[in-house]
Amino acid sequence: MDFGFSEENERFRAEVRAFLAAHVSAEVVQEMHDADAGADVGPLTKALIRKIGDRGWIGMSWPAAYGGRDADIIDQYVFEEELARARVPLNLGNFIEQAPAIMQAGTEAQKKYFLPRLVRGEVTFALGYTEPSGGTDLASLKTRAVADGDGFVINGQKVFTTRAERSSHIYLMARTDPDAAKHEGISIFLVPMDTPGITVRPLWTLPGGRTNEVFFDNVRVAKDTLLGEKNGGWHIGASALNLGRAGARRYCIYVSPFEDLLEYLREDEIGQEIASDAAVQDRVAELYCEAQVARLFTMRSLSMVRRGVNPPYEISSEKIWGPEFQVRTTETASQILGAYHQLWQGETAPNGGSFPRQYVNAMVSTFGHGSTQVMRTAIARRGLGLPKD
Amino acid sequence: MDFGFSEENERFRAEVRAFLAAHVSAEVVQEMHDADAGADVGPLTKALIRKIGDRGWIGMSWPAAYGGRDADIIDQYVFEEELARARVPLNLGNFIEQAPAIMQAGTEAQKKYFLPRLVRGEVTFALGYTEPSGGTDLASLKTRAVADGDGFVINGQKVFTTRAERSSHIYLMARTDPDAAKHEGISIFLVPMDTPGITVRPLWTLPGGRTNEVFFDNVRVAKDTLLGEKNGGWHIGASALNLGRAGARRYCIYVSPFEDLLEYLREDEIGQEIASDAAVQDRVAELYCEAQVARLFTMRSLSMVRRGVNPPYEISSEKIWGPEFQVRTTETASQILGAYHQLWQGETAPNGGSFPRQYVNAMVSTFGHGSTQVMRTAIARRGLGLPKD
Amino acid sequence: MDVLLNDEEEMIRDSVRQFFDAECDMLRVRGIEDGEQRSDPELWRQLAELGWLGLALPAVYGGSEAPFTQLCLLFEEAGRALAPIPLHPHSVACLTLAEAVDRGDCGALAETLLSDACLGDCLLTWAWSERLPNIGPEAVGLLAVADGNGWRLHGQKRFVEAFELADYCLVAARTEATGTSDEGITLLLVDPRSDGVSSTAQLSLAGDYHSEVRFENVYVAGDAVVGRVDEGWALARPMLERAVVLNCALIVGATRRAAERAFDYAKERVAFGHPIGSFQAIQHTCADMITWVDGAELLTREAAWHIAQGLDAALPAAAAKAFTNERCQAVLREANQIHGGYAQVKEYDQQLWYRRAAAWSMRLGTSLEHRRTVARAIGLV
Amino acid sequence: MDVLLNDEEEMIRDSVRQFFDAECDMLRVRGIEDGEQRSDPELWRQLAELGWLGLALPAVYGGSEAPFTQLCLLFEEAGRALAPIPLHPHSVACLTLAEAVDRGDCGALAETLLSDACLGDCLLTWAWSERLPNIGPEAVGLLAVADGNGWRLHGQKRFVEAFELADYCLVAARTEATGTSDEGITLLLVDPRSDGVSSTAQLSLAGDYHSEVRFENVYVAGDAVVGRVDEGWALARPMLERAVVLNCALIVGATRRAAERAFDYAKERVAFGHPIGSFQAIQHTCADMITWVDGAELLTREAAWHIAQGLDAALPAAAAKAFTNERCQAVLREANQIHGGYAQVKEYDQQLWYRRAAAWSMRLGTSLEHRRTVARAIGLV
Repeated sequence: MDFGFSEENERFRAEVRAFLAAHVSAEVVQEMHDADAGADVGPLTKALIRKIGDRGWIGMSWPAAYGGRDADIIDQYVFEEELARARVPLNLGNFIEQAPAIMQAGTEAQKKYFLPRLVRGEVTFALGYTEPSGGTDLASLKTRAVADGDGFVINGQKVFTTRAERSSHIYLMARTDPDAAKHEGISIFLVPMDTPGITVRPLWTLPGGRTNEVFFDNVRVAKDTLLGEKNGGWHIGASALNLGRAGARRYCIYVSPFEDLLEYLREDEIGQEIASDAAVQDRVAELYCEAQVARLFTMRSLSMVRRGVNPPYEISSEKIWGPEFQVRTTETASQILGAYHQLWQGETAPNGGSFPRQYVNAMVSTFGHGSTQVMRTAIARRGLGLPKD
Repeated sequence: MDFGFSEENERFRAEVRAFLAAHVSAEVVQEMHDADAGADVGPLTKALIRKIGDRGWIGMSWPAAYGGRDADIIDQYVFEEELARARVPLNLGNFIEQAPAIMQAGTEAQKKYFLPRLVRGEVTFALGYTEPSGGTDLASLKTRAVADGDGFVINGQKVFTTRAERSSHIYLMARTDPDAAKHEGISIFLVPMDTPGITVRPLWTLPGGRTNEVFFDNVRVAKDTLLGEKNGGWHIGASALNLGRAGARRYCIYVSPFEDLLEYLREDEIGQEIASDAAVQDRVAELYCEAQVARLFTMRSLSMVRRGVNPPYEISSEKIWGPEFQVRTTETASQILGAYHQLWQGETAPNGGSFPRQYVNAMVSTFGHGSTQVMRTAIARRGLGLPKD
Repeated sequence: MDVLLNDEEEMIRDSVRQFFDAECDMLRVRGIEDGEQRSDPELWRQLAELGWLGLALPAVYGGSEAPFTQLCLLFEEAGRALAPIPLHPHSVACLTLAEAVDRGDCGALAETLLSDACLGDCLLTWAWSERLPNIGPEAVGLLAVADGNGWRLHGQKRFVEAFELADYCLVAARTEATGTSDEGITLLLVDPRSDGVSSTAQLSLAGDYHSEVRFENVYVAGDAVVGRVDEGWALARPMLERAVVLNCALIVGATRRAAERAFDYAKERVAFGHPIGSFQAIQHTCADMITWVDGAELLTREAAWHIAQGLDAALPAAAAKAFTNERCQAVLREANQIHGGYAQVKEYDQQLWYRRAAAWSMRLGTSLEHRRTVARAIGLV
Repeated sequence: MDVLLNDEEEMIRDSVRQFFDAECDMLRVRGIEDGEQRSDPELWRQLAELGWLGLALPAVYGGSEAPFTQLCLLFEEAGRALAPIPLHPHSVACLTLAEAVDRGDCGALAETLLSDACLGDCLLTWAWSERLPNIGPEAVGLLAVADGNGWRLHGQKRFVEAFELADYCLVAARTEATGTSDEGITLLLVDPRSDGVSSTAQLSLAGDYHSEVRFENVYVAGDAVVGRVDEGWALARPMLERAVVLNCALIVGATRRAAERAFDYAKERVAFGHPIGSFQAIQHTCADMITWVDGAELLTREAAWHIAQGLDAALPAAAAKAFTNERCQAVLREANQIHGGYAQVKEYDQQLWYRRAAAWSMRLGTSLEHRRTVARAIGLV
């Protein structure tokens, strides 16, 4: 067991820190916040992403053949942690979330096309899984892709398709065989968002961000948009989803409300006064311990992935513990900061109103990318071997 | 809404208090503790029960025709509360737990025989529900009662049959039609424990008390031991079980570890020092609030019963909240009292070692008389109308 | 002892609910949230006309003299309906004025205001907390320096509801520099438009506004005193208890509705071929939700009953608030979890209950502060 | 960074587990619990022969000089097996003696004891807490008054493990009357059979004994000092951290086994026509159980790694203990709930793990105390 970072990792950490200090301005961070709230991706953001891509820091742990750097996965963890510590709201994980699936199931042509572009941030995917009637029951999806001549025609609707308005492609799950068993008639398509027949409608969320509904109306796509085997999409999707849950970025999201709370209690004058209560200290210390577990679960998953093991249940544990910790933190914080915690705007609102935003935002982690219910069932069945009904 | 006790209730409370002060000695309490640990019921205990029975305080809220006093059910609540406050470990509820079922389903002869004797403490029932293979799935019971001549012959085994060794009768659920649907072939028998063929084997429990296995080997019983319709036993049992869960006694059990903790922190010298920590105060105050909810749930159930309503889910809520509060209290107490909390015997063990006993005892409430899982399902289905699978 | 509603209470609950069902749909709630107005004047007028604004006020001012328990039911329903009106601060101030008059410690201004308040012609609010979000006497630091028969106010208040809408604000000030104790506090009626008063309204999670109010050498005349000079705590303590219990009632009402919506959704929504409400995990969650909100409701009503009976309500009010804050947040959280992604979407209604009830649970003292009160009351401190 | 076990660690874990599987079944555990002996001398001898008693001790005394992380694995397995031997107090005392010798702050007695300890010929224990169950320096009040080259002890210790079995007990005393601070503490080796020492062994929930020890004018010679006079805290602090982490390892090992037994039971036990492990409520509970015990294990191992690396372990040790105490109790509770009534029955084995792991979680500082340490370390105090 080795809980430390190597000298190489620490050297890389210093390099990333120096880079972020030099290249991240308040302006570009504001641009990113604006983009999350529905604005177009700004020029500063694009330039920063390009610089990061140039250094090979997007998908850095991938094979060099696909534009990666063959880097230690721990370096990627370090990079993501530093990005979060610098409070850069840039989800580079999203850039490459689909990459493992493409590496695993794609044709040589698809790999050659997509992987280097993903790494450079030139191609970005929105995730086209969830449908209005489906929720966490992904496999019940109704969007249809019908073979037609040399390609397919797609009809249906997706929902909660975040970044659909600013992605170049959508990683689309659609039903290609309605007569097959639920999980067996599904395929995955890599569809350019500018294909005619795709309509994107915004859904505004509580913290102020944008997600979307995406409608497919006789969308005609070429055959080479199909990823992997026709009707074999479910199995590609499932494994990619599991890997997509690992990494430092999510853990950083889970613990960020705690870090905000701790900073406020340590550094703000009113916060310090509130923190002088031993009962407050006790509750915050409890959260601290729980935050360490979130971090350690991430480190455990990475240790396994690095050894070439696809964790049977550990990523699901991470995906229960972290989100529920995040929610618990915001609820506890609300009973420490009281009326300050509900100020959304205004000069007396701590951190410009970030506390209530963290509060309404925390829940997303508990159902996004697989609900905690689904995760618990996965742990019980895959991890502990408990029987199916 | 009226959360207070009437003048009549308060007058009765004073009467009970005076009675307990006059008639409960340390000796009789010790005798009861010994009986719980497997000794025979002692003479002082028997005398006290007789005195209580003479005053009409067992089953006091029943019709006078059956030996009751037609008293306000709130008086019964008051009586049970005072008994618990005086720390008399006498479960008079057990004496009459089966009475509602007998009142509801019994023949005139059965009512005339059993009810007055229950009220006087002359007849006592052990509860013959659970079987080794059954657990909370009561209806899967395998004990068989086969019609034979004018009566029945019973074969099978019960487990966790508390007080079997000192009860005059067992309130026995047995299968009378193995071909009927699971819930439809069950009958209830009121079987004298001295019937030949019944064997009682002790099972010793963690807190030091005794429960039993009861074996039925060709036990021949008369026809009039059958309660209600043959094969209709499940429905009698279910309703009696629900009513049997109401009352102050259970609530008093749920909150007793909290009251012990509070008393220790307020009155013991070391306890006071431990309680000077604001974080301890905060945790204990949290438990206080939760204890009030346990009390209020009991008051709500009683209010409904008193209005003639069989509560659709409220008694189940009481039976989740109370036991889980009880467990939470002991776990919290263990992190307040630390090493003192694990001293089972010895001069430095607070309260003669009652804290670890409360700790290992608390769990019983979460599965005895219907597990919290079964209760939650009952609330969801009966209370909220959520669909069955 | 019968903790259920009696016939009269049921009648009140039902008629208030019918009123809000008819007059206060979600379009109206969203209309205020998204529009320029911060309160619905039509709804306020209707409530006044139906006599609800005076429900627990003395008959002499046009009120119905109903016990506080019934007012509590009105608040549960107002919370359930998310009524976009400043019922809470107005009622807290009115009850305090009535109490002061009843004690013979109040002048003619209060009586006039009460009559107008019952008619809906005068809106009152109150101001207590300042730098810290506490509601104990230590929260009051605003200085009132004697000036002739009156006072000069110097300082600030925070978290004041409906300040800009109100005709008068009942302000707690220190007329004696006694630091943080409960002595030397005086309650004063201040006109928000007085010279030297300025305020900034800050948007809350609930979608309403909490004002920061600054007092710079603000003159208040002698007849503005409510209660006794320097002995304001005698009146403030019951005021705060009432405020806390009515706040709990709002939270409980809104949370119960949020839970019911989740139960309904669980019955309809199908996943994996079944309504999600048939899954054990969802069923058990729902069982916990109803248990928690019921618990909060019973604690709240018991505290209201203590107030109605004239008993000491410090302990039950603090217990109700400590529990309600946390458990109702838990109910809202689980209701969101059942709704999944839709709980996050603004155009979907669930968030309206969620945001408001959650924000209310952050007001009028944290659970930690109320547990301190509990600990004191049960002899731990 | 790789938080999983490496090959050497896996080998150690496996061979210890094999040893306990073969030599320490539940009959043996129950034999000690129900019999007269308070420890299994045969098991102790075997452990010594296999070199496990000296695993983390210097080679010069016959130890293997393994890092503390490996000792932690031994303790996880000892907890898993419920090994009825005083491994914990003995190891804590030995490590402290070794540390003192390494610092050059210890006499010949310690070196002799260490050699004997590795052979299993000398059993050591230690005594820290007194009136309060705390483990901070404030817990030490036992007076050591200078007498020639030695000291006279006056006072008491509580919660001492294996005191009556031990050859020597490492006792923390106040050689300077500095009240509750971390100055003026001295660690002394005391022979439990010295004049003036008396003790009462008190049965614990775990089925072992915690002694109350009284010192009445007990003479201790000058060469009994371990570490430096008045500066005992420098040695005691790492001693307490090691004690806490090894205690966590015991809890985690036993709790994981209790959980695994519950998972197995859930697969076999049938109710309502299905194995109960197929019910969503049970499955989700089991998912939480494994998550909690895994979390406790990772925190414990990370703290052990800090110690092995010579890094400051105050924060990770306190975090591990605060979490482990509470979450492992929760795992045990849920494991009981899955077993239902059988969890209560003495003749059924589940209770053996439950009682021990729960009792251990009540020792060496409450979660509240450890969270105070955490709060201090993260700059909240």
